[in-house]
Amino acid sequence: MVELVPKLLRQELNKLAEEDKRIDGRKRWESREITLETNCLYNAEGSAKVVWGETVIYAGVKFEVRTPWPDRPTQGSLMCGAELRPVAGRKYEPGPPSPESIELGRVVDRGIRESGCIDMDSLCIIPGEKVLGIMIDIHVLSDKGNIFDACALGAIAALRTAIVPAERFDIGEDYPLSVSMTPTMCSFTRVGGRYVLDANEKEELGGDERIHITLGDEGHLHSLQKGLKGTFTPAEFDEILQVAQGRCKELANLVNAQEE
Amino acid sequence: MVELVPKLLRQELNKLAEEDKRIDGRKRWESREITLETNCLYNAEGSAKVVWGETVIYAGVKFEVRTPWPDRPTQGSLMCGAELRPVAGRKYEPGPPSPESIELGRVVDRGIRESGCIDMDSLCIIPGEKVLGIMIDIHVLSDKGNIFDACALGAIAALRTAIVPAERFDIGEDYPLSVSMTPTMCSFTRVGGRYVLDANEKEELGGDERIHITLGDEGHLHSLQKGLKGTFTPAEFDEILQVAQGRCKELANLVNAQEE
Amino acid sequence: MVELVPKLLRQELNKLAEEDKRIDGRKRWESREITLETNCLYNAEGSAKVVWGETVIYAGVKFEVRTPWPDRPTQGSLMCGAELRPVAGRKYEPGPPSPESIELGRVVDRGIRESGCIDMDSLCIIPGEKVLGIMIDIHVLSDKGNIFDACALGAIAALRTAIVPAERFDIGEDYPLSVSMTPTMCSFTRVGGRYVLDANEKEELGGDERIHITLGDEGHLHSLQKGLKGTFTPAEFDEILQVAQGRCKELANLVNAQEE
Amino acid sequence: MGGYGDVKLLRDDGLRLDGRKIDEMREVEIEAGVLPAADGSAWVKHGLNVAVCAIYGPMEAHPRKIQRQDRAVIDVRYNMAPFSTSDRIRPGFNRRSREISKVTAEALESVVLVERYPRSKIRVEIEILAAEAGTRCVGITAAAVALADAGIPMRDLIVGVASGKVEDTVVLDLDKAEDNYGQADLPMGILPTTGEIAFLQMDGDLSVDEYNTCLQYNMKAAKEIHTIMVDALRRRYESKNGGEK
Amino acid sequence: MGGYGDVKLLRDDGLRLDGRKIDEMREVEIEAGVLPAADGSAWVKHGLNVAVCAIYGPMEAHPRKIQRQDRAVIDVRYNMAPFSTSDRIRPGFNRRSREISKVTAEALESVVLVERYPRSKIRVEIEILAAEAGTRCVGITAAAVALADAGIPMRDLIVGVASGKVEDTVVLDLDKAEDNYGQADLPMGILPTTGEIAFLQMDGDLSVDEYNTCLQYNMKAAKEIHTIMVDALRRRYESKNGGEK
Amino acid sequence: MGGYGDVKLLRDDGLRLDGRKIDEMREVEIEAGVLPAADGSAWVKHGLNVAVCAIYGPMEAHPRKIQRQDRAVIDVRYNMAPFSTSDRIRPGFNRRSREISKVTAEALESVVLVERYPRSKIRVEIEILAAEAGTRCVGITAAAVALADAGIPMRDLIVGVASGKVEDTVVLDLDKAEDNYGQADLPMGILPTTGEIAFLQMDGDLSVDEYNTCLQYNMKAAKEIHTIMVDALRRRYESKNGGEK
Repeated sequence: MVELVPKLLRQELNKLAEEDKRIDGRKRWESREITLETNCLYNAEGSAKVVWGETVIYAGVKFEVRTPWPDRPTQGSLMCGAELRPVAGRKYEPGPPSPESIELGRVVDRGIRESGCIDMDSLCIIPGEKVLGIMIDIHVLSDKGNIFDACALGAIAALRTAIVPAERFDIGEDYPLSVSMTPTMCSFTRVGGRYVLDANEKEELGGDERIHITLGDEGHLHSLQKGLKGTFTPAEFDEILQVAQGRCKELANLVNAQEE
Repeated sequence: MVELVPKLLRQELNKLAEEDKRIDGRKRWESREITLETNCLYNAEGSAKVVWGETVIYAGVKFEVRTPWPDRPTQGSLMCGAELRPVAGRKYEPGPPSPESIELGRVVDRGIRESGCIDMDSLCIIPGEKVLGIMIDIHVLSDKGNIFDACALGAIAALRTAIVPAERFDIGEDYPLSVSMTPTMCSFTRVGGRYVLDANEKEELGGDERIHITLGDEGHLHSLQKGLKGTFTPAEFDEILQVAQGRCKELANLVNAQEE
Repeated sequence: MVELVPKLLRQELNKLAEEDKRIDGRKRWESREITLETNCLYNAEGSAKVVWGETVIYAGVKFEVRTPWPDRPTQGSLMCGAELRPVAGRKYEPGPPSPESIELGRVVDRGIRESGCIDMDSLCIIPGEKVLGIMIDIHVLSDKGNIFDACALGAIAALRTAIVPAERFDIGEDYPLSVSMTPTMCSFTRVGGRYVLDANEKEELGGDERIHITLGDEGHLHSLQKGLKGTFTPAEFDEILQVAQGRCKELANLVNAQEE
Repeated sequence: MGGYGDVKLLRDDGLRLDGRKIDEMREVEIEAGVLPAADGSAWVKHGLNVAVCAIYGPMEAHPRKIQRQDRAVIDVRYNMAPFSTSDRIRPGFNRRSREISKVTAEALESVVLVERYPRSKIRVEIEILAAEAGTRCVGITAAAVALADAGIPMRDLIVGVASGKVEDTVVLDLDKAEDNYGQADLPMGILPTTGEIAFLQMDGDLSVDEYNTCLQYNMKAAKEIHTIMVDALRRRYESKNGGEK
Repeated sequence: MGGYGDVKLLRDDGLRLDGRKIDEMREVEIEAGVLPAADGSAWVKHGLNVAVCAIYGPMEAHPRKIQRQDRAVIDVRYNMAPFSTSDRIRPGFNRRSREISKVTAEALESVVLVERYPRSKIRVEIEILAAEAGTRCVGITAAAVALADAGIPMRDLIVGVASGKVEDTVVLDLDKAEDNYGQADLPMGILPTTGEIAFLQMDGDLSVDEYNTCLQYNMKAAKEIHTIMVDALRRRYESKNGGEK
Repeated sequence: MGGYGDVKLLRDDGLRLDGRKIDEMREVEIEAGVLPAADGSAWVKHGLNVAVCAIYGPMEAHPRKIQRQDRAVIDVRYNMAPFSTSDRIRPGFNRRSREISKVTAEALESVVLVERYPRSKIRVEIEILAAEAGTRCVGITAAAVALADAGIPMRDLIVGVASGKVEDTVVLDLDKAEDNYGQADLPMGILPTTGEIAFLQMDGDLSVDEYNTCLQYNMKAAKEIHTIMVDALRRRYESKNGGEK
């Protein structure tokens, strides 16, 4: 039953693609509207709410003081996790973290971590004894497509506006966390045979594989991930990588505007 | 199939209620017979067996020596848990703790904890280093109705007769745990439209919501809980609270008689 | 459906048994061919691959440095676990460890542990502070019958060829683990009414209870276990115990030959 | 209740540390229809607490064994986001959240006309995004508004409210400090039209008289919050039918 | 087996620390029908061990995939109460209890006439309330009595018994110290009428001769306990049919 | 990527620490049909990595809810044996292995003709027995050979390969030290016949130019490994049909 809908939807998407159209009227490389709000939650040391089309996510940053790993006595840590709880949509079920939520969290995590935007040595309080641990938790509240990009945006925005609660930890005065870069993610989904930017939930349902690209300030690649059934050619990748270069800059500007 | 029985049972209970009768012949505020035995298990530092009508439960107290929480360096701890394992009745299934068993344990726990009958500071051995932890575990072996009151009775009886195994912990001679009050629980179930005391398993099956009231020595309220589908009015609550005042005193006397 | 096969198989096995034959042509006390290879895996400090007929298992030994138990300050520890993961056969399913895999691991563990072949005091590094922990993990890759004997063989072979990675732990130079005995296991399954040695997967499917016997160098019993539905008489046990005495010596010789 | 320590919670002028009167509640803001993926939803800010609730259903109840022949089951998940508390909490359910989910579901079953949807399930997802004492009550309020937004018939709304005791004085709507250092807490789920009680918990120490004062404060607060709930639903209705969507 | 240390377990007079002879078992008390909610039940005190067993069924086996077309499955849970041991144990199953549950179920399947109840399940709930060495055997004894109390047909009872070795001497029915510091333990489940063995485990170090002595002691003990089991079942039968219930 | 520390990974002569050239891969050995219990299987040694893969199916997909009306589902478990790494890892899945299992399954679904087996399931069990960097790629190679050994129709094989960056130099097929201290890793699953990409992950820091060099190295390696895969399958076919089995 459930599977009949995608079949019809797939036909419709194929037909639209032939005319280079999308189901909600957008252009192939056009994104939905994005509203970003930071510093919106009591108790979180950094927080962001992203409304991306009809997709809604929250990200929150918490800190902890912990003992460093013996082989890295001066390094703090960063951890990013995402929850796809049943609140996010009809298809989500309670239970242990799904492969989907694990992938989401790990892809966002890698994009931030590998950009090097957090200097792990700057999180040292007393070498070998105390370092800061940063934990970014992402909560998807309404999944209407492209949660990856929304979550990555919320995570970096919450991080860039986070205040280290030094007083609470008895290590001096509160201060803003130092974040040296604004890595952002740009995802593409194959719909009607060709890639489009920022697929909505219908395009995801009737589409194929997707590619997630995270780029840093210099346009360097920090994380790639292909998801779902399907293959792509090197030439296809070249095309979307170029689109991503422009789009990631715009997203970074959106984040950086929050800090002023 | 299973649900036809409650429907017929419910009709019967309604009819009986019109004549102010109960299915086992008891009066509205009459309890079943209770047998309480303490100190009945090797290895438990305090133990109680409660036979409450045909309901059978055991409670056991164990102590441990542990490190206090940093923000409460002189305070020990108390923890009370209940298990509703498959032994207790045909309807109970193996698996992780059910919401029912969690509720049971937590309601009993709150009644004891909030009465203040254990002075947490009296559990200190060395401030900031060692305190006693008290663990009360309740095991329901035969559920024939009103396990809440039976478990609360067993828990406080096991606690009031517990011996701190100080020798085993190398902290002096064994001594009886100091417990300054005897909080007891009294539960009411709506059956045939009106509340009755100490429902048996048929009244629970064909009844509605229930209210659990834990009272301390002064008749003060220490824990309240409404369970199951249904609502009540403030006037109804006033009536059962008054019944509970008398009944809880009787239960406390039963416990206190064990210590002589 | 699944259960029809065993019924026919059982009839066939019964008929063969009447003529003192086995389904694959072996004699009653004849084992399948065994290939044992040790030291075959990078990263494992001891390893063994056993091909026992068409049954394939790997065993790997790892060491850790840990704090001893307070009541045994000079003693190290040994732990042996087995995994029956879905790779092992069509009937195995993912999920938490099954009772079968727990039994397998514990029976192999007891045979090695109770033989006393590891002197726990020899694992002490600094009394009360640091001892070695030995962990043997067994991985069943292809179950075509009698995994118990194959796993026990692999475990003791991996152990007897293990090298303590002392340099990695900063406690001197690497050295071979000292193992003073070669306990081996010999299992019997009731097939067609009488016990046979080393049942294959068809004999297990159409057979009844089995008995696992672990013997040490002196022919002493170190572990016994009866599994599955069925009973046996003391006289039956006497007979298989005598067969086991001879067979276990052969298996021990196979292991000991690896070390040269 | 914490109930220990010498923390002063009432000022010399009789007001509370945050300036409220003893029978004054924290500010409450409500918005309905905030989550497009859900069949109904609500956002409630109560003091510094933030709760969001999504409704899915009525839908077929499965696994089969949870089905009821004569009614819908209400499947509530009360969950605190990891960043909602001062110390981060590990994702996933704990004993506290399971108990709250259970009694909240039972309270909602008392007002939803569950017999209209035999064999079905209504999912109620309560997410606490920021916690400042009293989150179970905020969650109940959010759930009632979200159920109404989803068009699910109820015989009344439910309002989550709490009173308690600090420094031997009964006060309405404990905040974080009052919750940590107070002597009792009495959360209730009240049907604003009939005054019936569908949700009741309490811990601490209350005399019968003190209980009655708490009850009276809770009833008063329920009426105030009810007005805000109705207003949110009216705004949502107007926005839907005003062509915005 | 612990098997280490210099703990003396036999006295100079040849008796054991608690005064028993080497082939003497601890005192055993049995009562049938102690749990009204169950279809059959038993309480066994063996030394200071206390085990209780409840039987539910035969009932429909579900989930479907555990069903057997030609027989009942026996679903055993052996569980130690948190307060049953010197150090409290966390509630829930561990590897030890899962293994014991498995081999106990297999032993009981060997005597219950399972083919009489195709597609059904018999639940056997063994709860150890106090543990003083030998609980798996006490559990088996309790299960056999409880099954009989439930009226489930069996071709024989099973008796749980154990012998072992301490200070190089074979002794019957190890107590706690003997279990902690002894050299071997051989628990068995014996069919008292036929002398067949349905349950067998062993660990430690036993020569073939020592094994045979253990076997002989176990057979003797099985007969003694069997008498007590039968007596408990007779009392239960008389009480049921004497009109008390 | 670790990416920190001053570990030297390239020698003065331009070769790598283990003597390989920058575009040279580690030695690869493959054997098909190594696990008799499975419907298809393969053993791959790649450097010091050892991976084994077993295929079961196509079989009926259950539980029912995972069934697809129009195709088979590919159920992959990528698992590291506890002894496969320098520090023992606890048995059972972790977040890393779950993610790899997911994306590996999706890659294999891209080549298996899944629409030939509606409502069915193909189980792919990848077990890493020894890990020396690059295990996800070795697992993909093993899975492709094992699927072919099981006779499951595919539109192409997949080859798992990786390139990366160390000391600002792009190198093919990172070994353990290069993985620990390098700057980027780009694992891919490549269809050797068409050059399509079915598996893609990357972390670290790569410019667009560096990405393109990595891609070129990966394509070259895929061809080399493909030859070894085909050879293993040919040997297996000959041994099966040469009467050995």
